Amino acid sequence: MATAVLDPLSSVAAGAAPEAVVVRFAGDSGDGMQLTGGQFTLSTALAGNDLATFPDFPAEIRAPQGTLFGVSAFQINFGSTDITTAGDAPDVLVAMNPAALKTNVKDLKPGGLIIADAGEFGDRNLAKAKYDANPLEDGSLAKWQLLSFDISKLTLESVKEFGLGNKEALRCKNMWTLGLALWMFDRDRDPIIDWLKTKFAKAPVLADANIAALNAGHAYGETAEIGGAGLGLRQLNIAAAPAPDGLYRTVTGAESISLGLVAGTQLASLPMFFGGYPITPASAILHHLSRLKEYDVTTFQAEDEIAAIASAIGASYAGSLGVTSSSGPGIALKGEAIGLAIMTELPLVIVNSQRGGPSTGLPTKTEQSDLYQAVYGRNGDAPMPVIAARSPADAFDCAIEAVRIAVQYMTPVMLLTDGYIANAAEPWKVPDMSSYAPFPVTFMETAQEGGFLPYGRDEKLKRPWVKPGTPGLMHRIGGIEKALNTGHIEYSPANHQAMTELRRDKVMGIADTIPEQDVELGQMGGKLAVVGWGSTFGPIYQAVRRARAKGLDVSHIHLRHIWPMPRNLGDLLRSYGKILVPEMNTGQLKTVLRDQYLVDAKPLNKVSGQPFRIAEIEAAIEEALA
Amino acid sequence: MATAVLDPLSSVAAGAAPEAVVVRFAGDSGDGMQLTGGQFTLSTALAGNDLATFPDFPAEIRAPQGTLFGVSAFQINFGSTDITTAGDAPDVLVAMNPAALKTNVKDLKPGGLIIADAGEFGDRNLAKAKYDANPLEDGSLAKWQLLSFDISKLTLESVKEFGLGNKEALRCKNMWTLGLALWMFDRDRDPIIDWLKTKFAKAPVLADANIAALNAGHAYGETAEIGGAGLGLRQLNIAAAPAPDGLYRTVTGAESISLGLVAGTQLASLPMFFGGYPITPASAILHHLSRLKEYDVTTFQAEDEIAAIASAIGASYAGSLGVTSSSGPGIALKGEAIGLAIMTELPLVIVNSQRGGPSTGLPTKTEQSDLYQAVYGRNGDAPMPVIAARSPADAFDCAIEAVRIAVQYMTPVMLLTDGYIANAAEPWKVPDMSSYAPFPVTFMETAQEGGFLPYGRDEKLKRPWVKPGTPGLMHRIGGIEKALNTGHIEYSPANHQAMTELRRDKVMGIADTIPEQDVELGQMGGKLAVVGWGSTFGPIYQAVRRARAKGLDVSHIHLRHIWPMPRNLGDLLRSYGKILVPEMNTGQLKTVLRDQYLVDAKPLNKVSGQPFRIAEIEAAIEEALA
Amino acid sequence: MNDMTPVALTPKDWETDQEVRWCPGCGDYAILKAVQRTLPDIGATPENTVFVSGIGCSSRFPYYVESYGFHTIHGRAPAVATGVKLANPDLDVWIVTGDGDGLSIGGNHTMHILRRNLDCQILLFNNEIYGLTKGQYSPTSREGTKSPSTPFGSVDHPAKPAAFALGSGARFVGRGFDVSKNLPDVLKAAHAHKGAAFVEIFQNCIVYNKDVFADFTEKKNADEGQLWLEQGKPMLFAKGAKGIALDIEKLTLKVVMVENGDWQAAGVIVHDVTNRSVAHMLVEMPFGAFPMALGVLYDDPVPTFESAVVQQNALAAKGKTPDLQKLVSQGQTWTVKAGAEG
Amino acid sequence: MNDMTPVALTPKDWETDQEVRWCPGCGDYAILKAVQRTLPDIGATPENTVFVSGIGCSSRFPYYVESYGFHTIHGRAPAVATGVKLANPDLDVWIVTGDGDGLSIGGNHTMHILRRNLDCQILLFNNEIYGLTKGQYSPTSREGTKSPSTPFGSVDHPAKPAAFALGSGARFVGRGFDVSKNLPDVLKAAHAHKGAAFVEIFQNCIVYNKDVFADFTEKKNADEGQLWLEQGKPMLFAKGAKGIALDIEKLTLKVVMVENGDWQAAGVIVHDVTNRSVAHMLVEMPFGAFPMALGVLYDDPVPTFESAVVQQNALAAKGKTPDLQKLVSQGQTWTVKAGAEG
Ligand SMILES: Cc1ncc(C[n+]2csc(CCOP(=O)(O)OP(=O)(O)O)c2C)c(N)n1
Ligand SMILES: Cc1ncc(C[n+]2csc(CCOP(=O)(O)OP(=O)(O)O)c2C)c(N)n1
Ligand code: SF4
Ligand code: SF4
Ligand SMILES: [Mg+2]
Ligand SMILES: [Mg+2]
Repeated sequence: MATAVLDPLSSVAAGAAPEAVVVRFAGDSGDGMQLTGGQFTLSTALAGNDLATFPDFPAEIRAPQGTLFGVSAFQINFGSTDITTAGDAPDVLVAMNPAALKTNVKDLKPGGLIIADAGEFGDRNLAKAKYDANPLEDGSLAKWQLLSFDISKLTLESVKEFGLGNKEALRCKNMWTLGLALWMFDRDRDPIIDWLKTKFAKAPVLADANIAALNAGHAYGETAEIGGAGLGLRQLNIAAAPAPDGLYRTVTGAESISLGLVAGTQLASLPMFFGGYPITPASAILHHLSRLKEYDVTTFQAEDEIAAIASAIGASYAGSLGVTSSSGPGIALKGEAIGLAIMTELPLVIVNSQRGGPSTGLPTKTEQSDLYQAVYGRNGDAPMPVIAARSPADAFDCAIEAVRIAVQYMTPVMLLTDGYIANAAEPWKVPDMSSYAPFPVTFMETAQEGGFLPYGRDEKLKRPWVKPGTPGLMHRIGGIEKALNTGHIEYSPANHQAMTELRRDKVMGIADTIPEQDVELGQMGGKLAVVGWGSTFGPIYQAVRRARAKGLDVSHIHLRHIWPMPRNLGDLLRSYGKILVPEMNTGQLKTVLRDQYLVDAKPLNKVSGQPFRIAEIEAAIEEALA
Repeated sequence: MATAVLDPLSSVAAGAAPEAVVVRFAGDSGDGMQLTGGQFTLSTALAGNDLATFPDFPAEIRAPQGTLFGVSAFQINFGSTDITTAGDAPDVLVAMNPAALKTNVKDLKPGGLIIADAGEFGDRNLAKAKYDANPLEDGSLAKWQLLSFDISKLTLESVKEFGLGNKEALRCKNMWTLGLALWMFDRDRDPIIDWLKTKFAKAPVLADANIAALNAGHAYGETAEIGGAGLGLRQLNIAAAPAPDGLYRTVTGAESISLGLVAGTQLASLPMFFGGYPITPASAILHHLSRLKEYDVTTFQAEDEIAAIASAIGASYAGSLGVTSSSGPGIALKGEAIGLAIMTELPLVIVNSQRGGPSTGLPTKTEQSDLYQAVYGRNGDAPMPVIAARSPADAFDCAIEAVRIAVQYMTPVMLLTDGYIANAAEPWKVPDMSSYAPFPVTFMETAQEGGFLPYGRDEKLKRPWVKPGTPGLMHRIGGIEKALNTGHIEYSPANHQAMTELRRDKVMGIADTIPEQDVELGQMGGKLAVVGWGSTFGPIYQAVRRARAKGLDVSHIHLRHIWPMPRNLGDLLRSYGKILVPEMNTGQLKTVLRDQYLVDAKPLNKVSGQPFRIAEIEAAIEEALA
Repeated sequence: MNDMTPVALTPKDWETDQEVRWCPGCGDYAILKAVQRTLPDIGATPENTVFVSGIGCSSRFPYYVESYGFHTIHGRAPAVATGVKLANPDLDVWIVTGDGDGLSIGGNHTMHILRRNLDCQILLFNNEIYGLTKGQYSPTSREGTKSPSTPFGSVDHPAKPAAFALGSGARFVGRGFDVSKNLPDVLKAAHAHKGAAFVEIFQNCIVYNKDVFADFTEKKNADEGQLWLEQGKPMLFAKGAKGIALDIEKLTLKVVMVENGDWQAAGVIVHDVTNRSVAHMLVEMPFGAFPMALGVLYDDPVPTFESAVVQQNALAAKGKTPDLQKLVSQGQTWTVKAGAEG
Repeated sequence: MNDMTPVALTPKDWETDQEVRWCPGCGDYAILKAVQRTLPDIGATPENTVFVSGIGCSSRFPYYVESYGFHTIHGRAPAVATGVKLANPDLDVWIVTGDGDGLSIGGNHTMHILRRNLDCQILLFNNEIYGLTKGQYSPTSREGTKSPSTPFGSVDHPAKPAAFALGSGARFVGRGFDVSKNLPDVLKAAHAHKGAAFVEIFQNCIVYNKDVFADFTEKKNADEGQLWLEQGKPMLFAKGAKGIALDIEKLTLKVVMVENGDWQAAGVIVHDVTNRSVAHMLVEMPFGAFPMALGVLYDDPVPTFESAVVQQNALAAKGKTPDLQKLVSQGQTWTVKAGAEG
């Protein structure tokens, strides 16, 4: 009988097609939930579903086992339609221990399905999770569907034959669980088996054990063993999402930015010099690039963020494209050196993977609160272009665009991403690189006629890029105000006025080579525009889509270019009755829009270290139009 | 016949009362022009004139003698009426060498008086100043009145008897010139003679020589020797300016800020810890405070700006008031640490003596281009109060206000001043310190009932200040997000949301304890408001005064509180038809006003490293009202 | 309000209510225990003790010690500590830092606090890796260290913390390791030293740099691998079978065999903690050819920074009475009297 | 385009059209001349030479040398230079810094460039003062230095640049002074050394710290005050009447009298530029009791940072052909074909 059947989708509004499912794997940092999630993501992608993920792990490296702050979770939203967020509330929660259940169950949709490893619900773990009674038994989970059994024990049995130590054997738990999940959604195990074989190439027995656990979990689902209580679990097949033909892969923001930087420098036919200093969540870019030396990439782990950017500036001076990357606190330290790059007009790309602030803040949580710092955070009148990536896939093109602007205008450029984009994975249609127009850099090798002017200008107001080593063009640059054209030290009032305006005009002129602002959903003009930037793209897009489905007059505008802004943005914004700006900060883009266009942009702010929920934005839209 | 008489005021519009005179002393960095100007300022003040000065010296310590970039100038505007700027164009230019003439004469009013030391106009100096012919002889100065004679020779004669070396003897030139200037404006020599005696107490012969030169210069004016050509020089007596009774002194911004910081900490009954690192033009504050140890002031020259602010934060944690000071590039380096002070909610005063930027920029020139950095320049949502001094005298009260806010709200505060205020001197009515209400700090010594909460709040949302050394209240703080009340490390979404809002609300709440915004000239409502901040006060005030004298409907509003802004500012601004915002930057306060109040504030920008001229603002007012 | 008196204190009194958040098996636990064992013995009081740290796994330390504590920002602990100590010289200041925090981003502050000789204890947990950021190589990592940021192995020459400290002007240099039973003694000596006491503590990061110090920390390697230095005692190791002597020709140190305890004959050096030249040689002894020098390598106090500051402040203030009204009235002044102006 | 060949070059060719903006009489002029005299001799070419500096009077240096030059920001020259050299290892990189720029705000970068051993020459102009900011005391100022920021005299112990360099891992340490005729030789040795060559140049700031080095720089003090070290030569000074020997008891250096030239008898040490222990003792010799050690104190090359980086990059890239399309297509992929979905 229906009610007796556990249904991962019983939580979906009755009658609604099973368009998408949200599953969250939660366990101890030691349980390998990120791995489980990653592999489940892969199989989901291979199954042709569209998807979005949200890894959420603790700040501690390996918090003590069983503690509440040690819980690591991985959420995936996948379906047969276009997916742009990791989903609001999960339909299914896999809880590997009491702490994981405690910290995650409140998010589960009413009626949602809980799969719990009863084997981990002993007194010690219950205590660590601050449970007085065992929630699996005291009925406190009544509003959800509960499926609990001893995964630990089942795993141990499944790997007995390999004679692993108890600790090692239990490490296979996550594969057992993955096996069950694969069965639930009718997935192919082969790719994961292949992956396990390569991962454990050096220790075949571990490969075999993990594969055995994976198969056992899968078999457990199949051979309706589940629930001696006579319950069954409905297997689900989510149809593949319609997607244009082509080759696909999954990509995280950290990967795509690294790839985009490589592509950009190759398109500019420049070597890349990357000066970095580790910091969460920016480190991954340093890690990725350090493996790509065959693409003329040199990575340098400096002694601090100041040395990182300073070395990148030195490399740009010497004819490479200097790139540096950090997050909030590290970017703050780079402020003075950014000013030097602005004054010396050297190309430079600064990637900021934003995290929760202020100060050390919440290193592993996401936020968009460094926009002020990017646009305004320097001494003096120091204009610098700023662009922001909206998603892991989008970050690839943004990185290329950042490189283009840096070299075509001889200016530092800040590329904003955030912890969510950096870690989240999404399917990515592999781009056809031949479709990208190269923009090779030409270094000046002979003086302009009339004599060499290091601070002479082209039509873009760009000064020449001269490589040390070029005979006859020796010159000196520095952070003191420069004379027009000659670039010599110059303190005169008129010159400072002129140079300040030149620096401003050069950067504002970038608007000539960026596309006009388009409208994601809806059209120019109307009652309400929801204007976003960065990783809020997903929730805004879905919220506007749903609101429009309900017949509401609302459009979605999403900015890539934060500074300078597209030429048409002012007119576009003024064409709407109201403007709503959702941001994961206290209202920073809002300030720029109000200043630039004197439009009454209203903020919608979330600063919890978590991405917006679609519903939160939907509600704000309805309120604005009420 | 009148035209034959050299008249320092012939440049003043005919018939205009000699309300004020502008004199500029210009010479080689080695000529001691700043000393001359300083002493002339003193005698002017003693004569009861109101005055304002503008020292303008080269970035080089001692540029080679005779070079154009080595010219040092000191301008003073004094008169019988209220003076608030150093004056636009000088009436009198004293030029000690060709380079000084070359770089300054173009500013001189048509018909203005040039006094030149012919003795320095030899070929070498003319060449260094890039003169092909001697301007004193080729008639190129025809549009001005020229008085040139061999000051060098006259000086040497006047000090012959003391048997100084030629080089030393010539060093008395500036005193000879000062003597002449004192005669021109009918001034008493005694105070300067006293000053020379103390200055050269250790070398009486130098004192005597300088005094002799001073007297000789004075005598030279008196005994109409001037101009064998039969010209005379009219002596002038500028009436004392009406000023309230009381004790007066001259003060520079660097002095008054130092005094204000001492007064503030004394009013708070706290010791002061000043952590600084030398940088132009901020160093003077470190220098002043390092002499005031009896006021419970400890000064620490750190290894860099980061260590300077970090040590100040440590001192505040330990129960002193931490203060740090720098200018643009150094403030940029402090960004990360400012975030720590915001997160740990410790009191701290950060003084920024702004200079020309970006980067190293123009270290000895003034600018207001760090407002963005002050209000927005940090990672994360990091609100911090910002206040700005308008003049050397005003800086005293601003410093006290900064201390008050820091300790009453447990927050870092940024106090903005600039190179002009720091170096300029103005008469200051010595304040009656008994008229300042003390605001003694009470440290928490016993836990709140219900248990100790390091992050508990009072009605101002301030957390308690607990000194290490207090038994029973041991606690740990840091830069990671804090849990409400307990202050423990806390990463939860709801807590971060709450704390971010709390930090914002606490800072915005400061508006409750600051005065409403008043109108300097004019009234609420009208056609045009000129809104300024900082050292533009003088020129704006004079420009608005003149415009109103012409019957124009314009008012002057000058902000001390940049963040948060006074509660009534929005309504006040909306009461005017137009808003003009003159700034020595590309429009930074303008951004804050447009964002906060959605008013169409129009920028008037000057970024030449020089203060506004009254006429420049006057013209903008007329244009706005045309 | 629990005002405790030294006598009453036990290691337990120095534990906080905070859950310790290091990886199970991390060497930091042992160091924490050693410190909590040391504090009662030196008669420290929680209210007058301040632990200041930067950022890193090691820098989480202050949260776990029941005293005042400040977990500051990356690399800046010495600067913050300098402000704390100058503001209140009575406080007993401990700095906890790591090889990244104290030698990479914070190297300059480490140098200057040592040069100025601020009275404090500086505990540098050297695990030769960036733990908190998940395992990138650090300035002390050995050449060839494979890490996420150096997948093909690091190429830079490692820094030597103790040598750097001496070069910076340190007047106390000590060494120990996480699980060593002698660590508390080194900490006590550091605390007894008036001035900046630099202690390098080798610490095992079992997750990202497991057992890099096993060659001398493990029981089986202790005899050959550890040279424990004691004032006035010959530099012997390997149960006295070997010692450190001076090679007069090369003017460097060498290992000598000691025949039946006659170390004088072998020319073994007697450890003098005040000999700076020998200290330089000890901190540069390449491990392998030599044992690891541990204990108090150098200890030769000079006047401290905060005492000099306090003294100068007092001297300068002597005889002057603070008077705000007088202060603001200084300089050349003049008076305006009613009717004075025309 | 004037492409010049080494032979043709003279000091004059290394002068720029910029007016030199130091105070008349500043020691920087002499150093500039010494460098401009040295460059032709070592066969440097303007186009392949880069001078990188921080901020300070000394850091104005690049504007006056006809080569590529970068006047960066305060303290960061070594970091900028590292990027320059890694981007183009063929460039001949000179860093010019001051005691404030290189040891106060920039101490950490100085340490790390020395540790990594980037091939470059580091000229630290030590005038024991902050010149450009008008005379505040610096980390190398002697105790008791009265300056605008220390009106009652500085209280901190001065840093020793050469000792700091050695502690940081320097493989070349040289010393000279502005007006010394030997300065070019020291610069040549520094340039000949493959790796980071640290040269401390005592410089007279006649405006804010006049003649602080006169005790050994002035003619009349040269004999007693200057110990010029030469490889393989005994450490003699005072016209050979005195020498430096080792005090075997104290294991420290001592000054000995040399009777009629028999320095062996007096036990005078023969200078071995590769002896690190002796180098440590030389940089710590207190001036007064000892002469000032000048010349090449230590020179013992090891592989350089940029060469190791270049080598690793090449090795890692070996056999791999860059292929953007392949790169973006990596990882586990899948193909969507028309009609594939239901
Ligand atoms: C300004 C800044 N830069 C970088 C980081 C990231 N970060 C935190 S700890 C750390 C290094 C930690 O290494 P170490 O000091 O050796 O401590 P360990 O974790 O090894 O104990 C880094 C790079 C940061 N928090 N702040
Ligand atoms: C970030 C920053 N802080 C401070 C300064 C001010 N400043 C310029 S040079 C200098 C010190 C110069 O001393 P030193 O390096 O010894 O050079 P010198 O002038 O003595 O040759 C300082 C503090 C600056 N320009 N930038
Ligand atoms: S990462 Fe290493 S240093 Fe950090 S807690 Fe874990 S084991 Fe300890
Ligand atoms: S201030 Fe000193 S160092 Fe600077 S230029 Fe003048 S003399 Fe030279
Ligand atoms: Mg470490
Ligand atoms: Mg100096």
